[in-house]
Amino acid sequence: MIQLTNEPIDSADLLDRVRHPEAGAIVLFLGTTRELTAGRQTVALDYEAYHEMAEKQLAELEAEARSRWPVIECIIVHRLGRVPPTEASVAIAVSTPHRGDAFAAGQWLIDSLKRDVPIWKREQWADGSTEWVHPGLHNQ
Amino acid sequence: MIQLTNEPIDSADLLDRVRHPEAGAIVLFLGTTRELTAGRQTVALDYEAYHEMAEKQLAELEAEARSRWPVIECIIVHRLGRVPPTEASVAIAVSTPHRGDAFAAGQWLIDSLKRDVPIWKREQWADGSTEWVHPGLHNQ
Amino acid sequence: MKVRVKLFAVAKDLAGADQITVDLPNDATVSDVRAAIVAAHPALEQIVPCALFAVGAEYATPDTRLNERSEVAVIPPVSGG
Amino acid sequence: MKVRVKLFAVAKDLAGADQITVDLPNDATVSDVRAAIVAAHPALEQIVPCALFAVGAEYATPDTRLNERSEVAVIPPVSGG
Repeated sequence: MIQLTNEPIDSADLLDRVRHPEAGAIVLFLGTTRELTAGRQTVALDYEAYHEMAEKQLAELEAEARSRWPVIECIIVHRLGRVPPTEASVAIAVSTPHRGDAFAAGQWLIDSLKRDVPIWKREQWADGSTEWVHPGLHNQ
Repeated sequence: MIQLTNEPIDSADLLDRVRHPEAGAIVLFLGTTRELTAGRQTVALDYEAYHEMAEKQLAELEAEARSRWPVIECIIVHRLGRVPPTEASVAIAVSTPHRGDAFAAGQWLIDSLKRDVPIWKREQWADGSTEWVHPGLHNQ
Repeated sequence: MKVRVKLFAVAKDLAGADQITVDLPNDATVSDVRAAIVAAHPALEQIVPCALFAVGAEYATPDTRLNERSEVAVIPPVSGG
Repeated sequence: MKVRVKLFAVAKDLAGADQITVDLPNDATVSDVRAAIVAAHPALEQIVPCALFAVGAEYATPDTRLNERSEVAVIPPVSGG
Protein backbone atom coordinates (compact mmCIF):
# COMPACT_ATOMS: atom_id res chain seq x y z
CA MET A 1 0.00 0.00 0.00
CA ILE A 2 1.06 3.58 -0.52
CA GLN A 3 0.41 6.72 1.48
CA LEU A 4 1.10 10.45 1.42
CA THR A 5 0.87 11.99 4.87
CA ASN A 6 1.50 15.25 6.69
CA GLU A 7 2.26 13.40 9.94
CA PRO A 8 5.57 11.95 11.17
CA ILE A 9 6.12 8.43 9.85
CA ASP A 10 5.70 5.66 12.43
CA SER A 11 8.42 3.18 11.43
CA ALA A 12 7.54 0.62 14.08
CA ASP A 13 3.99 0.50 12.77
CA LEU A 14 5.26 -0.05 9.19
CA LEU A 15 7.44 -2.92 10.37
CA ASP A 16 4.51 -4.54 12.15
CA ARG A 17 2.43 -4.24 9.00
CA VAL A 18 4.99 -6.04 6.77
CA ARG A 19 5.70 -8.89 9.20
CA HIS A 20 4.31 -12.14 7.82
CA PRO A 21 4.63 -15.86 8.61
CA GLU A 22 5.95 -16.49 5.08
CA ALA A 23 8.51 -13.67 5.27
CA GLY A 24 12.13 -14.44 6.10
CA ALA A 25 13.35 -10.93 5.40
CA ILE A 26 12.20 -7.37 5.95
CA VAL A 27 14.04 -4.35 4.59
CA LEU A 28 13.06 -0.89 5.78
CA PHE A 29 14.52 2.17 4.08
CA LEU A 30 14.19 5.61 5.67
CA GLY A 31 15.22 8.79 3.90
CA THR A 32 16.01 11.30 6.64
CA THR A 33 16.60 15.04 6.55
CA ARG A 34 20.31 15.90 6.77
CA GLU A 35 21.27 18.97 8.74
CA LEU A 36 24.27 19.75 6.54
CA THR A 37 24.24 19.69 2.74
CA ALA A 38 27.49 20.69 1.02
CA GLY A 39 28.49 22.55 4.17
CA ARG A 40 25.27 24.60 4.48
CA GLN A 41 22.97 24.14 7.44
CA THR A 42 19.38 23.08 6.87
CA VAL A 43 16.61 23.92 9.34
CA ALA A 44 14.15 21.60 7.60
CA LEU A 45 13.00 20.34 4.24
CA ASP A 46 9.51 21.22 2.98
CA TYR A 47 7.93 18.68 0.67
CA GLU A 48 5.20 19.36 -1.87
CA ALA A 49 3.48 16.83 -4.14
CA TYR A 50 1.25 16.74 -7.16
CA HIS A 51 -0.92 14.68 -4.87
CA GLU A 52 -3.16 12.78 -7.29
CA MET A 53 -0.34 11.94 -9.69
CA ALA A 54 2.12 11.03 -6.93
CA GLU A 55 -0.38 8.52 -5.53
CA LYS A 56 -0.88 7.00 -8.98
CA GLN A 57 2.87 6.79 -9.57
CA LEU A 58 3.55 5.22 -6.17
CA ALA A 59 0.82 2.63 -6.76
CA GLU A 60 2.40 1.82 -10.13
CA LEU A 61 5.81 1.40 -8.49
CA GLU A 62 4.36 -0.98 -5.91
CA ALA A 63 2.65 -3.01 -8.66
CA GLU A 64 5.87 -3.12 -10.69
CA ALA A 65 7.92 -4.22 -7.66
CA ARG A 66 5.38 -6.99 -6.99
CA SER A 67 5.71 -8.16 -10.59
CA ARG A 68 9.52 -8.23 -10.42
CA TRP A 69 10.11 -9.75 -6.98
CA PRO A 70 8.17 -12.17 -4.70
CA VAL A 71 7.00 -9.33 -2.46
CA ILE A 72 4.73 -10.39 0.41
CA GLU A 73 3.99 -6.97 1.90
CA CYS A 74 5.06 -3.55 0.65
CA ILE A 75 4.40 -0.14 2.17
CA ILE A 76 5.61 3.14 0.70
CA VAL A 77 4.96 6.30 2.72
CA HIS A 78 6.05 9.81 1.77
CA ARG A 79 5.65 12.63 4.24
CA LEU A 80 4.69 16.11 2.96
CA GLY A 81 5.14 19.52 4.56
CA ARG A 82 7.98 20.32 6.92
CA VAL A 83 10.43 17.55 7.87
CA PRO A 84 13.09 18.54 10.45
CA PRO A 85 16.60 17.00 10.62
CA THR A 86 16.81 13.27 11.54
CA GLU A 87 13.11 12.75 10.75
CA ALA A 88 12.04 10.57 7.82
CA SER A 89 10.57 12.10 4.68
CA VAL A 90 10.11 8.69 3.06
CA ALA A 91 9.81 5.11 4.29
CA ILE A 92 9.75 1.94 2.24
CA ALA A 93 9.15 -1.40 3.95
CA VAL A 94 9.23 -4.67 2.03
CA SER A 95 8.92 -8.27 3.19
CA THR A 96 9.92 -11.25 1.05
CA PRO A 97 10.66 -14.93 1.68
CA HIS A 98 14.43 -14.39 1.19
CA ARG A 99 16.68 -11.43 1.83
CA GLY A 100 18.13 -10.73 -1.61
CA ASP A 101 14.69 -9.88 -2.98
CA ALA A 102 13.87 -7.55 -0.07
CA PHE A 103 17.07 -5.55 -0.64
CA ALA A 104 16.61 -5.48 -4.43
CA ALA A 105 12.95 -4.43 -4.27
CA GLY A 106 13.60 -1.82 -1.57
CA GLN A 107 16.47 -0.25 -3.47
CA TRP A 108 14.60 -0.29 -6.77
CA LEU A 109 11.57 1.34 -5.14
CA ILE A 110 13.48 4.25 -3.62
CA ASP A 111 15.57 4.75 -6.77
CA SER A 112 12.40 4.78 -8.89
CA LEU A 113 10.51 7.01 -6.45
CA LYS A 114 13.29 9.60 -6.55
CA ARG A 115 13.39 9.50 -10.34
CA ASP A 116 9.69 9.46 -11.21
CA VAL A 117 7.29 10.54 -8.48
CA PRO A 118 6.16 14.18 -8.64
CA ILE A 119 7.28 15.33 -5.22
CA TRP A 120 9.62 18.25 -4.60
CA LYS A 121 11.66 19.39 -1.64
CA ARG A 122 12.56 22.93 -0.68
CA GLU A 123 15.60 23.58 1.50
CA GLN A 124 14.98 25.86 4.45
CA TRP A 125 18.49 27.15 5.07
CA ALA A 126 19.58 28.35 8.50
CA ASP A 127 20.26 31.83 7.04
CA GLY A 128 16.53 32.21 6.34
CA SER A 129 16.67 31.65 2.60
CA THR A 130 14.80 28.87 0.82
CA GLU A 131 15.55 26.94 -2.34
CA TRP A 132 13.57 24.40 -4.37
CA VAL A 133 15.64 21.35 -5.26
CA HIS A 134 15.38 20.46 -8.95
CA PRO A 135 18.20 18.08 -9.86
CA GLY A 136 19.95 18.94 -13.08
CA LEU A 137 18.45 22.41 -13.22
CA HIS A 138 20.78 25.42 -13.23
CA ASN A 139 19.83 29.15 -12.85
CA GLN A 140 16.93 28.67 -10.49
CA MET B 1 27.88 -1.62 18.03
CA ILE B 2 27.06 -5.30 18.20
CA GLN B 3 24.94 -7.30 20.58
CA LEU B 4 23.86 -10.88 21.27
CA THR B 5 20.63 -11.02 23.26
CA ASN B 6 18.07 -13.48 24.52
CA GLU B 7 15.32 -10.85 24.40
CA PRO B 8 13.07 -9.84 21.48
CA ILE B 9 14.74 -7.22 19.29
CA ASP B 10 13.32 -3.70 19.64
CA SER B 11 13.49 -2.40 16.06
CA ALA B 12 12.16 1.07 16.89
CA ASP B 13 14.93 1.49 19.43
CA LEU B 14 17.55 0.47 16.85
CA LEU B 15 16.20 3.01 14.38
CA ASP B 16 16.35 5.75 17.01
CA ARG B 17 19.95 4.83 17.76
CA VAL B 18 21.11 5.11 14.12
CA ARG B 19 19.31 8.41 13.39
CA HIS B 20 21.86 11.18 12.97
CA PRO B 21 21.86 14.78 11.66
CA GLU B 22 24.45 13.83 9.01
CA ALA B 23 22.48 10.77 7.85
CA GLY B 24 20.31 10.97 4.76
CA ALA B 25 19.58 7.25 4.68
CA ILE B 26 18.84 4.46 7.12
CA VAL B 27 18.52 0.83 6.08
CA LEU B 28 17.16 -1.69 8.58
CA PHE B 29 17.30 -5.39 7.77
CA LEU B 30 15.32 -7.89 9.83
CA GLY B 31 15.68 -11.63 9.41
CA THR B 32 12.40 -13.15 10.60
CA THR B 33 11.38 -16.72 11.37
CA ARG B 34 9.33 -18.25 8.56
CA GLU B 35 6.50 -20.57 9.51
CA LEU B 36 6.88 -22.72 6.40
CA THR B 37 10.18 -23.99 5.02
CA ALA B 38 9.97 -26.22 1.95
CA GLY B 39 6.38 -27.03 2.89
CA ARG B 40 7.15 -28.07 6.49
CA GLN B 41 5.73 -26.12 9.38
CA THR B 42 8.08 -24.55 11.90
CA VAL B 43 7.03 -23.85 15.48
CA ALA B 44 10.15 -21.79 16.16
CA LEU B 45 13.87 -21.56 15.49
CA ASP B 46 16.32 -22.02 18.35
CA TYR B 47 19.60 -20.14 17.99
CA GLU B 48 22.89 -21.05 19.67
CA ALA B 49 26.17 -19.15 19.42
CA TYR B 50 29.83 -19.63 20.23
CA HIS B 51 29.26 -16.47 22.20
CA GLU B 52 32.78 -15.09 22.62
CA MET B 53 33.78 -15.80 19.02
CA ALA B 54 30.48 -14.54 17.57
CA GLU B 55 30.95 -11.23 19.36
CA LYS B 56 34.50 -10.93 17.99
CA GLN B 57 33.35 -11.77 14.47
CA LEU B 58 30.45 -9.31 14.58
CA ALA B 59 32.77 -6.55 15.81
CA GLU B 60 35.15 -7.35 12.94
CA LEU B 61 32.27 -7.15 10.45
CA GLU B 62 31.23 -3.77 11.81
CA ALA B 63 34.82 -2.50 11.55
CA GLU B 64 35.14 -3.83 8.01
CA ALA B 65 31.84 -2.21 6.95
CA ARG B 66 33.01 1.10 8.42
CA SER B 67 36.24 0.85 6.42
CA ARG B 68 34.39 0.12 3.17
CA TRP B 69 31.47 2.57 3.38
CA PRO B 70 30.92 5.99 5.04
CA VAL B 71 28.89 4.46 7.85
CA ILE B 72 27.67 6.92 10.49
CA GLU B 73 25.98 4.49 12.86
CA CYS B 74 25.81 0.71 12.68
CA ILE B 75 24.04 -1.71 15.00
CA ILE B 76 24.04 -5.48 14.57
CA VAL B 77 21.90 -7.51 16.97
CA HIS B 78 21.45 -11.28 16.91
CA ARG B 79 18.88 -12.91 19.12
CA LEU B 80 19.65 -16.30 20.70
CA GLY B 81 17.32 -18.93 22.11
CA ARG B 82 13.81 -19.48 20.79
CA VAL B 83 12.50 -17.17 18.04
CA PRO B 84 8.85 -17.76 17.03
CA PRO B 85 7.44 -17.07 13.53
CA THR B 86 7.38 -13.41 12.39
CA GLU B 87 9.84 -12.39 15.11
CA ALA B 88 13.33 -11.19 14.19
CA SER B 89 16.38 -13.35 14.86
CA VAL B 90 18.74 -10.71 13.47
CA ALA B 91 18.59 -6.96 12.94
CA ILE B 92 21.10 -4.77 11.13
CA ALA B 93 20.62 -1.00 11.10
CA VAL B 94 22.97 1.28 9.19
CA SER B 95 22.91 5.03 8.63
CA THR B 96 24.96 6.79 5.94
CA PRO B 97 24.89 10.20 4.24
CA HIS B 98 23.48 8.69 1.01
CA ARG B 99 21.26 5.72 0.33
CA GLY B 100 23.43 3.56 -1.93
CA ASP B 101 25.97 3.07 0.84
CA ALA B 102 23.32 2.15 3.41
CA PHE B 103 21.93 -0.58 1.14
CA ALA B 104 25.38 -1.86 0.19
CA ALA B 105 26.67 -1.95 3.77
CA GLY B 106 23.46 -3.53 5.11
CA GLN B 107 23.46 -6.26 2.49
CA TRP B 108 27.17 -6.96 2.88
CA LEU B 109 26.78 -7.20 6.67
CA ILE B 110 23.95 -9.74 6.59
CA ASP B 111 25.62 -11.77 3.82
CA SER B 112 28.89 -11.83 5.79
CA LEU B 113 27.15 -12.59 9.08
CA LYS B 114 25.40 -15.60 7.58
CA ARG B 115 28.66 -16.85 6.07
CA ASP B 116 31.11 -16.30 8.94
CA VAL B 117 29.59 -15.78 12.37
CA PRO B 118 29.46 -18.92 14.55
CA ILE B 119 25.73 -19.01 15.24
CA TRP B 120 23.49 -21.97 14.47
CA LYS B 121 19.76 -22.45 14.17
CA ARG B 122 17.74 -25.53 15.00
CA GLU B 123 14.33 -26.04 13.38
CA GLN B 124 11.57 -26.95 15.79
CA TRP B 125 9.16 -28.69 13.44
CA ALA B 126 5.44 -28.84 14.16
CA ASP B 127 5.64 -32.66 14.28
CA GLY B 128 7.84 -32.42 17.37
CA SER B 129 11.15 -33.23 15.68
CA THR B 130 14.14 -30.91 15.69
CA GLU B 131 16.96 -30.42 13.22
CA TRP B 132 20.15 -28.38 13.30
CA VAL B 133 20.66 -26.38 10.13
CA HIS B 134 24.15 -26.81 8.70
CA PRO B 135 24.19 -25.55 5.10
CA GLY B 136 25.99 -27.87 2.71
CA LEU B 137 26.07 -30.74 5.19
CA HIS B 138 24.38 -34.04 4.27
CA ASN B 139 23.75 -37.08 6.55
CA GLN B 140 23.13 -35.18 9.74
CA MET C 1 -9.71 26.31 -26.32
CA LYS C 2 -8.70 27.28 -22.79
CA VAL C 3 -6.57 24.71 -20.98
CA ARG C 4 -5.70 24.88 -17.29
CA VAL C 5 -2.12 24.06 -16.33
CA LYS C 6 -1.04 23.14 -12.79
CA LEU C 7 2.28 24.45 -11.51
CA PHE C 8 4.46 23.08 -8.72
CA ALA C 9 7.61 23.95 -6.80
CA VAL C 10 9.83 26.51 -8.54
CA ALA C 11 7.35 26.85 -11.43
CA LYS C 12 4.63 27.88 -8.98
CA ASP C 13 6.97 30.39 -7.34
CA LEU C 14 8.08 31.87 -10.67
CA ALA C 15 4.52 32.27 -11.95
CA GLY C 16 3.18 33.39 -8.57
CA ALA C 17 0.25 31.00 -9.02
CA ASP C 18 -0.41 27.28 -8.68
CA GLN C 19 -2.49 27.24 -11.86
CA ILE C 20 -2.52 29.22 -15.11
CA THR C 21 -4.77 29.09 -18.15
CA VAL C 22 -3.43 29.14 -21.71
CA ASP C 23 -5.23 29.60 -25.01
CA LEU C 24 -4.58 26.83 -27.55
CA PRO C 25 -5.88 25.64 -30.92
CA ASN C 26 -8.34 22.74 -30.63
CA ASP C 27 -5.93 20.02 -31.76
CA ALA C 28 -3.07 21.19 -29.55
CA THR C 29 -0.45 18.84 -28.17
CA VAL C 30 1.90 18.98 -25.20
CA SER C 31 4.50 20.63 -27.45
CA ASP C 32 2.04 23.41 -28.16
CA VAL C 33 1.18 23.99 -24.52
CA ARG C 34 4.88 24.12 -23.67
CA ALA C 35 5.40 26.95 -26.16
CA ALA C 36 2.20 28.75 -25.14
CA ILE C 37 3.16 28.75 -21.44
CA VAL C 38 6.49 30.42 -22.12
CA ALA C 39 4.86 32.98 -24.44
CA ALA C 40 2.23 33.87 -21.85
CA HIS C 41 4.50 33.67 -18.78
CA PRO C 42 8.08 34.63 -19.68
CA ALA C 43 9.11 34.03 -16.05
CA LEU C 44 8.62 30.31 -16.69
CA GLU C 45 11.14 30.26 -19.55
CA GLN C 46 13.92 29.08 -17.24
CA ILE C 47 11.99 26.03 -16.00
CA VAL C 48 9.63 24.90 -18.76
CA PRO C 49 12.30 23.61 -21.19
CA CYS C 50 13.67 21.32 -18.45
CA ALA C 51 10.26 20.21 -17.19
CA LEU C 52 8.22 17.15 -18.08
CA PHE C 53 4.48 17.43 -18.63
CA ALA C 54 1.63 15.38 -17.26
CA VAL C 55 -1.83 15.05 -18.74
CA GLY C 56 -4.53 13.44 -16.61
CA ALA C 57 -1.98 12.83 -13.84
CA GLU C 58 0.19 10.64 -16.08
CA TYR C 59 3.47 11.55 -17.78
CA ALA C 60 2.79 12.75 -21.33
CA THR C 61 4.89 12.78 -24.49
CA PRO C 62 5.34 15.85 -26.74
CA ASP C 63 2.67 14.57 -29.14
CA THR C 64 0.04 13.81 -26.47
CA ARG C 65 -3.15 15.60 -27.61
CA LEU C 66 -5.15 17.84 -25.29
CA ASN C 67 -8.76 18.87 -24.98
CA GLU C 68 -10.33 21.54 -22.83
CA ARG C 69 -11.02 19.10 -20.02
CA SER C 70 -7.38 17.95 -19.92
CA GLU C 71 -5.64 18.33 -16.58
CA VAL C 72 -2.20 19.49 -17.67
CA ALA C 73 0.70 19.89 -15.22
CA VAL C 74 4.27 21.15 -15.49
CA ILE C 75 6.56 18.68 -13.70
CA PRO C 76 9.93 20.29 -12.91
CA PRO C 77 12.77 17.83 -12.11
CA VAL C 78 11.50 15.92 -9.07
CA SER C 79 13.30 15.74 -5.72
CA GLY C 80 11.19 13.58 -3.44
CA GLY C 81 12.63 10.91 -1.20
CA MET D 1 49.25 -32.53 26.16
CA LYS D 2 45.53 -32.42 26.91
CA VAL D 3 43.55 -29.92 24.81
CA ARG D 4 39.93 -28.98 25.45
CA VAL D 5 37.66 -28.72 22.41
CA LYS D 6 34.32 -26.90 22.44
CA LEU D 7 31.42 -28.39 20.49
CA PHE D 8 28.32 -26.66 19.13
CA ALA D 9 25.05 -27.49 17.40
CA VAL D 10 24.99 -30.93 15.76
CA ALA D 11 28.54 -31.66 16.97
CA LYS D 12 27.43 -31.15 20.56
CA ASP D 13 24.41 -33.39 20.03
CA LEU D 14 26.47 -36.15 18.37
CA ALA D 15 29.08 -36.15 21.13
CA GLY D 16 26.52 -35.70 23.90
CA ALA D 17 28.76 -33.02 25.43
CA ASP D 18 29.57 -29.37 24.82
CA GLN D 19 33.26 -29.96 25.45
CA ILE D 20 35.66 -32.87 25.00
CA THR D 21 39.34 -33.32 25.80
CA VAL D 22 41.80 -34.90 23.39
CA ASP D 23 45.36 -36.08 23.91
CA LEU D 24 47.87 -34.59 21.48
CA PRO D 25 51.65 -34.38 20.99
CA ASN D 26 53.14 -31.09 22.21
CA ASP D 27 53.63 -29.55 18.77
CA ALA D 28 50.17 -30.49 17.49
CA THR D 29 48.30 -28.46 14.88
CA VAL D 30 44.64 -28.09 13.96
CA SER D 31 45.05 -30.95 11.49
CA ASP D 32 46.18 -33.17 14.34
CA VAL D 33 43.29 -32.24 16.59
CA ARG D 34 40.86 -32.89 13.76
CA ALA D 35 42.16 -36.45 13.39
CA ALA D 36 42.32 -37.00 17.15
CA ILE D 37 38.69 -35.92 17.66
CA VAL D 38 37.41 -38.45 15.12
CA ALA D 39 39.58 -41.21 16.59
CA ALA D 40 38.33 -40.53 20.12
CA HIS D 41 34.70 -39.80 19.20
CA PRO D 42 33.66 -41.79 16.11
CA ALA D 43 30.17 -40.21 16.31
CA LEU D 44 31.78 -36.95 15.19
CA GLU D 45 33.14 -38.45 11.98
CA GLN D 46 30.14 -37.20 9.98
CA ILE D 47 30.60 -33.58 11.04
CA VAL D 48 34.30 -32.96 11.67
CA PRO D 49 35.48 -33.23 8.05
CA CYS D 50 32.99 -30.50 7.05
CA ALA D 51 33.67 -28.27 10.06
CA LEU D 52 36.04 -25.37 10.42
CA PHE D 53 38.13 -24.96 13.54
CA ALA D 54 38.67 -21.97 15.77
CA VAL D 55 41.60 -21.42 18.12
CA GLY D 56 41.33 -18.61 20.66
CA ALA D 57 37.90 -17.66 19.24
CA GLU D 58 39.35 -16.93 15.78
CA TYR D 59 39.14 -19.09 12.67
CA ALA D 60 42.25 -21.28 12.41
CA THR D 61 44.04 -22.88 9.48
CA PRO D 62 45.11 -26.55 9.36
CA ASP D 63 48.67 -25.62 10.35
CA THR D 64 47.71 -23.39 13.31
CA ARG D 65 49.74 -24.70 16.29
CA LEU D 66 48.13 -25.48 19.63
CA ASN D 67 49.29 -25.49 23.21
CA GLU D 68 47.58 -26.83 26.29
CA ARG D 69 45.97 -23.46 27.04
CA SER D 70 44.48 -23.20 23.53
CA GLU D 71 40.72 -22.80 23.35
CA VAL D 72 39.85 -25.01 20.38
CA ALA D 73 36.36 -25.17 18.89
CA VAL D 74 34.70 -27.21 16.18
CA ILE D 75 32.65 -24.86 13.96
CA PRO D 76 30.09 -26.80 11.90
CA PRO D 77 28.66 -24.92 8.89
CA VAL D 78 27.02 -21.84 10.40
CA SER D 79 23.34 -20.90 10.00
CA GLY D 80 22.80 -17.67 11.89
CA GLY D 81 20.75 -14.80 10.54
